[in-house]
Amino acid sequence: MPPVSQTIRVTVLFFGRLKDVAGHAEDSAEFSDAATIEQLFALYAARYPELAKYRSSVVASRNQEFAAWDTPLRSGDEVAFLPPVSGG
Amino acid sequence: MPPVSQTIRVTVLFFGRLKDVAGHAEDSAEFSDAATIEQLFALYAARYPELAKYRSSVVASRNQEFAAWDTPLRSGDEVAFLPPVSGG
Amino acid sequence: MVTLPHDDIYQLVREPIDMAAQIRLVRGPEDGAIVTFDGFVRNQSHNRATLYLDYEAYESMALAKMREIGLQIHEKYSIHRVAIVHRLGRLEIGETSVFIAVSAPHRAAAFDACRFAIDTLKRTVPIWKKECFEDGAVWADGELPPVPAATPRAKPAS
Amino acid sequence: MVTLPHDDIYQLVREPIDMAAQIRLVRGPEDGAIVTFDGFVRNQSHNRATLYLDYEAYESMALAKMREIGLQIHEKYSIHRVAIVHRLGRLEIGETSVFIAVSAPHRAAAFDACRFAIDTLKRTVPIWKKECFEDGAVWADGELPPVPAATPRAKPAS
Repeated sequence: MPPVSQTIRVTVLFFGRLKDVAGHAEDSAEFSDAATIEQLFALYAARYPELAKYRSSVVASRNQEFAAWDTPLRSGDEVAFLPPVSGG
Repeated sequence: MPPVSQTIRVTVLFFGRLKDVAGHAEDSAEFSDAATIEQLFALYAARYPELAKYRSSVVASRNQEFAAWDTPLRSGDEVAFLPPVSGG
Repeated sequence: MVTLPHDDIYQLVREPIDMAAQIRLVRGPEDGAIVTFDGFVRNQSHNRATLYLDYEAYESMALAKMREIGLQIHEKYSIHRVAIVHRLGRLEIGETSVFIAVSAPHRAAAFDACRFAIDTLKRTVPIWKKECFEDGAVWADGELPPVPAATPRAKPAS
Repeated sequence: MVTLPHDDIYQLVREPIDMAAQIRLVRGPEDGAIVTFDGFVRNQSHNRATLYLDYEAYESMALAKMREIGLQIHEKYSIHRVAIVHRLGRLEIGETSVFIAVSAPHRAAAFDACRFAIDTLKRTVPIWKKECFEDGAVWADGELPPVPAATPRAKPAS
């Protein structure tokens, strides 16, 4: 049997001021091995250093549900990084 | 000097079920001497015996303000007998 | 002592209440929140089917008490404007009998004031409803307003 | 588990919200009370004159969270229907950004549910507003939604 591909492809969304910092609202990311939401954020923080400053005031969602930072990613997931909400 | 007249004339209003029991909404009453709201009610309770049954579930007002039963009447007062309120 | 804003609204009416108009009237540019209470005629009372209601009021006193509620909520809460409108006469199922709108810069005050207003109205404003059923009409159970137990002036110190 | 009534309303819109229409839609003959919350654009923020606001949302998740609030208030309170409508895009001073209407047989449940709904919306629904002033625009301060601290699935027992 051929080795099972480990490639994980996720959609990544940025909102509010995080969208301004990242410069775009939507991206897609690929991992060749298991990864968590935390690792996904670190990937973008490395690309956009200012993003790292917001880490403590960001929450993440996975498939439209708030998710812990150690949540493992699955291929096809939609992950969003959300600044403090201010609707209403 | 002539004796000062003691006559006290008040307007009396009945609302809700008290109006039904008294058979009218408005009346006027006269006292030849000092009287209280309690005495005014007693006057009508004597005239309409069913009214007496409501004494514990009636509040009185004098000139559009809730008033204690021992409030003395003054000529020209508007006194109302009010059953439990049910607005809203 | 707070003076009542001239643009507060206290009304007894015999026509349907235009709620959108009241909301517009209490709305100010410095506000951020309006809480409203819309009380209307239920289709039953104590499991009997209601046909309609008939409201009556001691009108002059009812308006005075409604204004007093406005004064109280201006004193107790940081609100901007209030509208309290009660309808009288015959009301059909679903028709609004009382409408209260309170505007405020922040929502907590608007919620607290609106709730205080309707709770106090139901205890203290001299308005009565007669519930009309297929087999007759009865005056609704109500609440006895709190009244001073005795008048100090009636007992002068001897 | 309560199933959501099909006639509850959860909407994100880009046009002015017709509040009177929402009130009509939540009104049922077995109800007696509707409490509404109308949140609209104040003319200032932190003592700076606001020109207008610009709202954006993570729309699919915002709608899911609004529905979740509806489910919660149906579970917690004896209410009939709820409408939660949030507007997005550019809003001028005085325009309604969020409108919530809750109908119930009795007023206490309607007040409690409406207040819970707006309080929860402000903490958990992914919507953001940018405040536009004469000298620039800033994202408004907001609240960080509560999020699970760690995922149990990520730590399988070894």
